[in-house]
Amino acid sequence: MNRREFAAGALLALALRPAAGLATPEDQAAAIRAFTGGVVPREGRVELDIPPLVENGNVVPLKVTVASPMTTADHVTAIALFNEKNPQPQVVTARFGPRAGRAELATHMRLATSQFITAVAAMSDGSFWSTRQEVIVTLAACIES
Amino acid sequence: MKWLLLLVSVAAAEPRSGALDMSRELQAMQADDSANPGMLWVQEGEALFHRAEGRAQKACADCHAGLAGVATRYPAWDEATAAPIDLAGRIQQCRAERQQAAPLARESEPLLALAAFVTRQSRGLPLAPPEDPRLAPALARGEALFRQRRGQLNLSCAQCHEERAGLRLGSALIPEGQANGYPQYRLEWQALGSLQRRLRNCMVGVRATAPAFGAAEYTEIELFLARRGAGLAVEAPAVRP
Amino acid sequence: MARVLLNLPRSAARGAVIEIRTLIMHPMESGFRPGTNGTILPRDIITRFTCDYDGEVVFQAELSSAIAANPFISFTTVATESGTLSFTWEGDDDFRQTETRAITVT
Amino acid sequence: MLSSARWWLALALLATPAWAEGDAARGRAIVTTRQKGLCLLCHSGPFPEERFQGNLAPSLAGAGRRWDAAALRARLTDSQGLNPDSIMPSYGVANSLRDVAPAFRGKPILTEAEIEDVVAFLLTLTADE
Repeated sequence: MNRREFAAGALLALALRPAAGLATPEDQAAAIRAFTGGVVPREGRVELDIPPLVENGNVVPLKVTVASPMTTADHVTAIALFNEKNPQPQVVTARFGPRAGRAELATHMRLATSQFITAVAAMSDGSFWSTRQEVIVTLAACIES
Repeated sequence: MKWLLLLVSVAAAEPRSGALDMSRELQAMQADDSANPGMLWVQEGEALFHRAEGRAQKACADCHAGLAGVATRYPAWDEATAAPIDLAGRIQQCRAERQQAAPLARESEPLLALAAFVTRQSRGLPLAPPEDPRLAPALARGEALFRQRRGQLNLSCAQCHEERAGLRLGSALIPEGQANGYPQYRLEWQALGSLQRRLRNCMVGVRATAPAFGAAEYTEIELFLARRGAGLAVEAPAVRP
Repeated sequence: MARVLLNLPRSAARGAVIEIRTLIMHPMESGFRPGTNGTILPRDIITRFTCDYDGEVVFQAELSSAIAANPFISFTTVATESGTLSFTWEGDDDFRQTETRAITVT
Repeated sequence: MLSSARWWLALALLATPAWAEGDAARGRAIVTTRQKGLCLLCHSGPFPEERFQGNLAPSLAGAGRRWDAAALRARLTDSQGLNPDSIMPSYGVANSLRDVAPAFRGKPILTEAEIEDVVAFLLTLTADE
């Protein structure tokens, strides 16, 4: 991994930053429609464990768990995670089969700013389920470069 | 006045690890070796530690077996240079003299990895800086540097990390600035970094000039921080925001 | 080769659900961040992670720029037979790395 | 100890009557930005849209009732000239600082005109929280 360049003249405070434009809640909704093929997911069955308040949006731990027997006849086929205000609405899409045993996914994501995160599960019966959580990203006071 | 009362209530007697003021989730990330990204460097350091290097074709492991506790005793007095030396400096020195290998730069990935691997072996042990009288002048200089106002914002380390630890700078809780987690995975960096890098961060933050990595001033401040945090358990590789 | 940390049991009872935790060292340069000279740094991310169990895909994830540097991915699989689990990360600039681990199922 | 030059500066600031009129709207922008004014890193104030305000220093609410323009100007320009132990930067002072990074050397944090903008804004903060 390359070492990050040290830039002189850093400020005590800078807002969290992507230079390019951010996605919008509409972008998130469109990305979810693309994932579900236009079906509106139902509330429930999906649990999204993500801290409500994060000290730094660069690394935000999260875990998605879906209630499913994970049998050949009845299992989760995919879990997708969407954000509202990062540069792009997609976060991760994980594909599952019955051999996963449990419908669980944990990862570390980035959050450009405070926003709602939505987790959507696709089931083998063609149904979609979802949940969402608000995450507040505090502004870092001391950043490098 | 509310804010004055806060100032009084944060005066700390025992050193307090910054980990205690992190969210539950970041504490869990630090504690879980399978999720703590700093462990990637520890693993790399282990491989480097066992690799024969330099004209001497010696590995660190050829001379050093158990390293538990070693990192708690740095910075230490270095006879050869008659000056204090920190752990990364000692690794650099060992590499040059015993392995006769090409130098590793400060903050280079291999040096961070080796320091992380060595320091990891002291995890949970208390910082126990040496009571060496020869260190006293450098220790005093380190404390003076800690208390020296500097930069366009004209702030000293002590004004935030001693006098106002526990208060909030914007949303960020000001930690005591303890040294027990380094090298540490700072989320802001998205990488592992040394205490010197963190010190440099603060200097740049108050819009001051920062000495080059490896400068004596850093070792002096490190010496003071080790003394000030004596007894705190080593957490390296710590995770911090 | 990027450094990889894999955490999974070496052995498991047949039918047990095992947890697999993976970390790989990668900057996940988002493609949205300006470099020191002000121009946007080109995207360099891992785009796909796949876990095969004796050649059959048991888990796959498509990653975006919103995944943190040094990606952490954790998931589960059923211990079916003694065999080999292989983990492959693929990404920009033809990044591709595979690690394997044997598992004994009793 | 205050240098005598800073003491005279502080006195002069309190005494000098003629200043260009500041712009309160620009002043508000300076106070709330975390890149330039940095005020909300330490102070809180009546800024409902600003989520994360510091608690190192008193609230700015009511500042316009507690102090007049001259007093605000003096505090902003050289807080440490009035109280050497203050951690509030002397926004109008560029010399007498130590080890300033090259990009900021010889420059005050805010210009005189920017300080006037902030003074004009703080004078509008007459209500308590």
